[in-house]
Amino acid sequence: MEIILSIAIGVMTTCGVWLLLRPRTYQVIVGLSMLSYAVNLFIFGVGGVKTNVPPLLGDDVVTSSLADPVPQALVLTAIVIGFATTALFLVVLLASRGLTGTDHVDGRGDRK
Amino acid sequence: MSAIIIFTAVSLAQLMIGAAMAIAAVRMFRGPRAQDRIIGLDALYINAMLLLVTFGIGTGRVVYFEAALVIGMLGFVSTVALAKFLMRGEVIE
Amino acid sequence: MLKSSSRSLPSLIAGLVALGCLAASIAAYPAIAEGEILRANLEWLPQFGLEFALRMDGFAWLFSVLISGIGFLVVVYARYYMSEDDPVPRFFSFLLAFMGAMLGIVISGNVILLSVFWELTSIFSFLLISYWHNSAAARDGARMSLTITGVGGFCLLIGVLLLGNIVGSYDLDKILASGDVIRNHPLYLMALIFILLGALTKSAQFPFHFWLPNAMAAPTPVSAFLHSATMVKAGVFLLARFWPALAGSYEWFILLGTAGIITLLLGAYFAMFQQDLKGLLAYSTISHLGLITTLLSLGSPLATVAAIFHMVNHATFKASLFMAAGIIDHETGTRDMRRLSGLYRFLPFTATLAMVASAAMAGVPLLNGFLSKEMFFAEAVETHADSILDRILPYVATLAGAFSVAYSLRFIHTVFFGRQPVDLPKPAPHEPPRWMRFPIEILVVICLIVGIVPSLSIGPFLHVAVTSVLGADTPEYSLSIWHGFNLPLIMSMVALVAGTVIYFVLRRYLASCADGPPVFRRLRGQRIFERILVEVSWRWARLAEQRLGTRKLQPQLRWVVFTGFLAGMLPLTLSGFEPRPFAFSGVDPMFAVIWLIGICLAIGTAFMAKYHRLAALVMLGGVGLTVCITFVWLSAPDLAVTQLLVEIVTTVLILLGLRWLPKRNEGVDDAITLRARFRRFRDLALAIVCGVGMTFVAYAVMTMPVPDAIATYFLENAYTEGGGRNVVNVILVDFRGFDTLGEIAVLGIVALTVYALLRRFRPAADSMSMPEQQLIQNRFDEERPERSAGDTVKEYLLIPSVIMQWMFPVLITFAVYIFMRGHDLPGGGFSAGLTLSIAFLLQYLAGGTRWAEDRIRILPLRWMGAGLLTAMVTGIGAWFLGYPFLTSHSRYIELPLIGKMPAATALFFDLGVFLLVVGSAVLILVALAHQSIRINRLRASDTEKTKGGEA
Amino acid sequence: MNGWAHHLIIAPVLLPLAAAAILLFIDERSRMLKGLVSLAAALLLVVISFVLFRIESGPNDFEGVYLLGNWTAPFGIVLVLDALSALMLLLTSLLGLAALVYSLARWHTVGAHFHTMFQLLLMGVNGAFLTGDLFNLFVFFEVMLAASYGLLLHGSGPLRVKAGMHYIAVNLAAALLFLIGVSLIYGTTGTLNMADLAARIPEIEPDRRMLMEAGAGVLGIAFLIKAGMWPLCFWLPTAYSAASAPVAGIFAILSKLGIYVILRLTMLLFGDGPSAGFGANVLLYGGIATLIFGIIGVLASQALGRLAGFSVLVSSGTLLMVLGINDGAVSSGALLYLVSSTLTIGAFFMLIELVERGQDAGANVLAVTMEAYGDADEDEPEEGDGVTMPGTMAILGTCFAACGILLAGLPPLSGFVAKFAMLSSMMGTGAIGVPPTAAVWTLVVLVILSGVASLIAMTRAGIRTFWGSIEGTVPRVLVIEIVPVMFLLGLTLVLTVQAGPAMQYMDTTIRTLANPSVYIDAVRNATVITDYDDQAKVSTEGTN
Amino acid sequence: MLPYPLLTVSLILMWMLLGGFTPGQFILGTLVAVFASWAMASLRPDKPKIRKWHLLPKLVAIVFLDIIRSNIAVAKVLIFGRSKTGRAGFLSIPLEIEDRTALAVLAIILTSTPGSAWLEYDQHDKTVLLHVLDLLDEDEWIGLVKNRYEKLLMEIFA
Amino acid sequence: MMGSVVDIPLWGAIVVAFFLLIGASLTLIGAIGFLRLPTFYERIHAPTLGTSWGIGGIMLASMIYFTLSSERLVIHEILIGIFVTVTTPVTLMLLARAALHRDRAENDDSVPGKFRNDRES
Ligand code: NA
Ligand code: NA
Repeated sequence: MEIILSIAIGVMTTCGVWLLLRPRTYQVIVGLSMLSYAVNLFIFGVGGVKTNVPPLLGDDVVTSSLADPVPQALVLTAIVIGFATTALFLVVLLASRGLTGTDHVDGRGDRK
Repeated sequence: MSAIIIFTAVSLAQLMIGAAMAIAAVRMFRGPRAQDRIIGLDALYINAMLLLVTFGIGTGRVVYFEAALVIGMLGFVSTVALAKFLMRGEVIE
Repeated sequence: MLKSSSRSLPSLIAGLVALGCLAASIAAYPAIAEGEILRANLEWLPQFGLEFALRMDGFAWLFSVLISGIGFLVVVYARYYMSEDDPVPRFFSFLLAFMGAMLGIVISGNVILLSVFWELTSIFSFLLISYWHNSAAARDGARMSLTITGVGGFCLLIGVLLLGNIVGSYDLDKILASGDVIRNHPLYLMALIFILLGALTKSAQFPFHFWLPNAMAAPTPVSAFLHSATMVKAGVFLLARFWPALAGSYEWFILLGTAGIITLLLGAYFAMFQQDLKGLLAYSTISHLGLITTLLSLGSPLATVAAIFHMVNHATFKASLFMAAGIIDHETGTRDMRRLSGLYRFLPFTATLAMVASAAMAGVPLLNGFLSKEMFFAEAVETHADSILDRILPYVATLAGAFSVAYSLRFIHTVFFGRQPVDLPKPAPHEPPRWMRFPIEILVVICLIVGIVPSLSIGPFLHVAVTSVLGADTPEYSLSIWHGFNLPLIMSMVALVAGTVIYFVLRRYLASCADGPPVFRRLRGQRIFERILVEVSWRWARLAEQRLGTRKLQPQLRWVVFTGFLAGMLPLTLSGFEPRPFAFSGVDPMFAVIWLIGICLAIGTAFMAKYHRLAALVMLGGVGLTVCITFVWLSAPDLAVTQLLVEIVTTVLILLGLRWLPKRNEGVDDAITLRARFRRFRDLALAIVCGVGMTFVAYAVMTMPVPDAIATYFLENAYTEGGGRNVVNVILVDFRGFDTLGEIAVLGIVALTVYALLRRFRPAADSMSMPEQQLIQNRFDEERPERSAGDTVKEYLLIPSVIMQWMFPVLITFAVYIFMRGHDLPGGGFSAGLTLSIAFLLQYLAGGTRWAEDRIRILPLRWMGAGLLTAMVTGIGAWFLGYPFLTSHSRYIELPLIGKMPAATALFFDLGVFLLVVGSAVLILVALAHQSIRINRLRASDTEKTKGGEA
Repeated sequence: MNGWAHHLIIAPVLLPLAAAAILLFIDERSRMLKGLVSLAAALLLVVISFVLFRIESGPNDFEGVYLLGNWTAPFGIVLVLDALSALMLLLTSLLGLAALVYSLARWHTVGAHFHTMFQLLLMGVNGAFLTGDLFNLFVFFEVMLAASYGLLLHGSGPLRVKAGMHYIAVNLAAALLFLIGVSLIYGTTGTLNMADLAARIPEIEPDRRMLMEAGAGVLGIAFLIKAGMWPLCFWLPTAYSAASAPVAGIFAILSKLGIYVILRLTMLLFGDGPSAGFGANVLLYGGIATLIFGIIGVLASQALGRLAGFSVLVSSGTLLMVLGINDGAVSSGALLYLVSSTLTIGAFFMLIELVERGQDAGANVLAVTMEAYGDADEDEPEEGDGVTMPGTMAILGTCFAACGILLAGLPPLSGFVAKFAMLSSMMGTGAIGVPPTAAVWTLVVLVILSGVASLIAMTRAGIRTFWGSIEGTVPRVLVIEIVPVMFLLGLTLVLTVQAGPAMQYMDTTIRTLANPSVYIDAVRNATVITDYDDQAKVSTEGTN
Repeated sequence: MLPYPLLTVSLILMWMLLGGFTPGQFILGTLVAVFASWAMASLRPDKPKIRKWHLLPKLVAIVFLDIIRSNIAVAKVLIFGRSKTGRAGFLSIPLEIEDRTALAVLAIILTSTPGSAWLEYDQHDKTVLLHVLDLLDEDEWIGLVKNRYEKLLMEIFA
Repeated sequence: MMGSVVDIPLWGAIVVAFFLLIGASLTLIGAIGFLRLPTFYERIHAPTLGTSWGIGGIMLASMIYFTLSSERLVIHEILIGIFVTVTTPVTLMLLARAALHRDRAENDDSVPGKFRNDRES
């Protein structure tokens, strides 16, 4: 399982970095979202990969076998903050587009 | 015995659903038009939901039900928004 | 604040202050004469040996008297010199401040403090030179002097720091007592060079001399004070001060001697060819300072006596000359010697005074200048360290003496004698007010007294100064006028005669030549300096900034990614980390299939994001879904639910934004340059490398069990201590509730920012028009008689909206459910909040903004504020029970019929989260959605405007 | 400090949060009320942080560990008040107060929710200074960043929006690096608490250590981006100079936050043990590069805003370099320098706007915000028709000169004192008989060169600004605009005069930092309150 | 007090399905459901008037069976291909019902049933445009819609 | 993955497996159709197999399984069925109508309607 998850993280990082370095604001925001996925999975995976042992306590649950809840809590926070910043970046890129007339990250006009 | 039956059935079902998801993804990839991609995403959502339910059966846990229910209840919202965007060029007027 | 037009009061105050300083200095004389050293200490930065230590010995005393005495005279003079239009209070305050700084230099008992005052004199001299800042010359001169002396000050600082390193103290006494240690220390040369740089820049020694003539744009009192008597003396003062500690080595002699001799000669030579009166005096000052420097360089005690003596003498005659020049300028309106002549008949007193002073400058017997010059000549013929410098010194000295005779003669002859002046800017010059001449008179009298009865007048004072510098090394010296018919006297005679000859030979040429000496006229230190400064500090800097920096985003992000990659990889590669071999065993094939899909969609997203935004968005949604399935698969149902909800809201958000982005068609910019291709290749390579790195690191860390983690504690205590079965939720609202508090703050801030930014949002011109679809549909509606505008969209949503409305109460119920169960099972405030926001969003989608807001009035700001307060007050509640912030109380309470209910205070905290999330998400969505309405208004007002414009 | 007083530690976080929450309930149109609430909060914050500072500078070894939620150290989040954090809190609150007062003149009216975001910025910065938990640090970094995004964009306009976009993009990338770093550290050590981490690091096995160091490296990049190390700093001058004056003023503390975290973590985690000195070279060489770039930028800047922005880089470069040298005495000098340069740059950013207002009558706030097509019905700033003060130019000129002297490190102000303290401990009495090494020489030369560059640039700019044109109109400056500037400059004066005691404090601070076991023990040994009544008994017994 | 009793009951049912069939959950569910219904009222939707309650189960049963049938039919088409006469095609059907809720129910039925899809409703012509996967006989389809569903719906909603 | 399968009666297992496979195969068939059908309007029919009896089968399987394994009535899966049934038409309707608009705007003759886009030619 680890190997799949690692490769997934790697591929998403690649796609995310590639998009992040593109000149169009939309590409950048998509890239940031993609990188967020990669990073969230990374944080998540750090706690170890376990199937079907959600950190939910029941009467008959052996706590030591459960998945590490800490990375999950961290990812939850990261998801929320990622959501917020995506929204923000979106609005800023819209404002930039409105003010400069282009969707280039440097506000440069398109060569025509 | 019943465990083996269920295990086999769940595995087979998941494989089929997985194939269905792959096909949906192919549609999202190939299009040819935006509506095809959107409907592909919708199908992917539904199939994912089915996958989660089978996963629940396979693991014998009900806690994964919530995720499936969220897809069932709210999964359509993004599709609606996408469709409206196609139709009107604007999501909220 | 004083009225800036009055001159008397400020000058009175300034004069009294200067006089007070003088009186205080004089009062200290008895003690000083006893060889006492007066001290005052204040702590400043004791950890680093910096004390506010004042220390007055004989040398310092002599300088204090000089500074405050001449300072007082300059104040008197300035009272009449300054015009009523000038902001006089500013002038006097700067002047006094400068005087204070200068006094500080001479009485500092700590070398760091000395360098502090040193820089202060630079700063105040800058302000004084630029006093008439409307003149470009004043501004440039001031800047140049500040740049050079300021940098020199920094060098001095390094120098004294090194002294501190050598000696272990910045205390002047200790340093002066450690001469041998210093001279034998490996850092000596370094320290010497830096200190000399400081001294030579300040005293305008070659090759840093050129700032001084440019500083002549200053008002004349400033020149008289700073550029003859005090500031430029600071350099030679410092050399004499440090003489016991630094002098006597070969390096000292070579470095200082070279600079001194060149300055001496060049200064005198340049002075002859100046047309500006003050220019002449400035170069003469440079030359005389060179003389003093040369004397100090010799390393002989006797030469040092001569140096100190000449410092005093030069100060007196040069200050008086500057003041005289000022009077001439004041009365005639010009300082150009080509225009001045025959002023004697208008200004007989001033002329006489000037003549005496310039005779002193030329070294005419019976005047003070003669005495110290004779001592110089005597030292020049002695051999100190056998070198070429030593051997040429007598000739150089004589030649420079001759030059100085020549320019002194020229000053007097050209200005005061000859034909009547024509075309003066101010006709009919006359003698200045009585008290304006007074300072000159005093100084000239001193010149005469010292010149005639040196040992009776200056003798004791000089002695006090000399002994405090040289201590036990104080030589026998005599201040008498007549030492017999000796070599120095012959040299003086030669110089006098030769100087007279030179002047009369050059007279014709000088009467009309351009400013500056032949040959070197073009070679102006000032211009070279300016050019270098502009070149280095402006053009090169700009070029370098462009090369080393960027204002584009992509290179910046590339750097971030690249350095981030390096920072992660280098510690691993350098320490020889061995990546674990990949193991494919135990892989759930279904999971592999899911990620095969996910990876394809991710690549598809990257591929499509430029030209097919919607497709990219759809695929990104697919990737998000894959992530969500992963969370389910790997035991994180909470994350899955949250991820899903966020995914939905984000998709809608981005869709809301897409409408404002420009249309992009494939093939518009098909002409991909080679450079762009390279850039893409590089980015791709970087992206792949990063991806591979992440894969390896992720794999390594995932296959490594978390050691003795805090996780165990959480798992074991979540229920018993935290009162919840969903450990993730207990962590979020209890164990690490503070994180959540911060997190909701982030969400709130972002919502506010979005709102604030969108209030000013103005779409680009090409997004102003209605989307094409709406145009087409509206046209269709308008063309059909049975339809009216907007019918299409009404029909479109007619049936779906019914179902979407039905979902509203359902989603509310669901949100409450998610919220209530969060503590024990997947869910919680955040998920519930997002669910409720989606419920609202759906109504906006179904009915449009107006419809929705007509029915449901959401006040998102109130929700947000309530959320923050609820979360916070819950946390603070613990205070009243004596516990820290956010301490939760959990217990299950038995309610009739309902049964066991979790009633943790954490639930209230989660309620805060819920409220804030609803408020923020709705605020963001609504603010974006409102743009479509706003644009209609904008469009309408624009049409109105164009109509108005046409009419 | 028991009972209620103990809660003072968390007050610097909660107070701005409470203010922000209350501000949300006040209508956007009642600016006065909003301003008053915000001002009151800022004033109270100064008082609180001053009390905390006094406690820390007092003789008793107070260990201010606050166990949030009453959970013991590695499990819950802790706040730690020590000499360093107390100092930074005080600095932040003073700067915050000045910037806030300044904004009340007109800037707070040019956009929505200025005060709310301002308070939340203070909350984020204070939280980051106080927290003893790595992930909580991330959260407060994000609070601070989010608020800074909002404040940078405050007033809108093409320049700000473009600068803001770059700023946000770079910092979002940095946030991702932060997360990667934190999770790697958690994955390899199993803890997030900084003290616990410091205690665990010496004991972890080699391959974990390597991964942990990789995590620390990535984390470091995130901080260095904030601190503005070359080549991660290009956004900084643009962003800071585009920000409105009070915002740029408070931003002066933000780059120092990066420095603070690096200082804190390197001293705590990499002080000694097998990972000792980790990253020191990066700091040294990065600092050198930053300083060089800062110097170049200072010289190359025509606009005052960019000049100030590059001064931030100069300051960062100097500090990073000193951290790279990692010598106690030098570091305490650096701490003084940090305080001095923060105050200076904060004052300078606010001053710039006042000065430039006179240069070009049209280029004032109103023109920026109205930008020809702003919705006139919204946010019409009240006409700031205060009386033009007598001697405005003289005051502005004096302030400008003071800024120049402080930036150039010329005597006698604190800029000089701080530089002297650093240089002296490297090559003066602090290093008697130790010949300066190449690194020290480089540092000395660069520090001096930076002073020269600032001197040249500031005189050039000052001459152009104040004396350039004869007809330059006297800017209309309100008292509440110039007073904050003078207040900050006055603080540098206090720092100058009280250099001895100040240095004493810095010395103690650095010495405490250099001995991490104090910090570690304090956090690890902090005990939860088991029963309030017992606790009360204990405390009364203690006082008897 | 209770603007939408049917809705409220459904919500209570939903709550108990989620939370469990206990008296406590019933009370809680009721509270929430009442609140949600009240929220629904604020939207002021067209209030459906259901006249003949007893016909609802009939409708559900019919639809249930039809869906099974068409599942098989469509699966056949997808696996084996269409019969030679069959084709996919558009179909315009005039409708008599006007109630939005009834229309919505009809749309749900037709769309949920594999093989037919509701595309567009024209308010002026009162016609619906359907797309049918396996269109053998248009009239048969029109008859199906009108007789099997519309009639029943018109009886239920009047 | 098969961490905690509770034993249920054999008949139950068979029934569960049956419904599970029915649902999954209908879903797969629908997906295949979705891939193979030539036009958009035909393709929208395909996923409804999954959203009707695909879901139906799997939900039934889940309900039976959990009811048997936990020995109490577990039928909350009904909710998923209801909501998917109710919401799928919304998406399909909106999407199909949008597709109609787009085709008509391009004057695609294979699509019925009065609408013609005159500007497009
Ligand atoms: Na019409
Ligand atoms: Na259908």
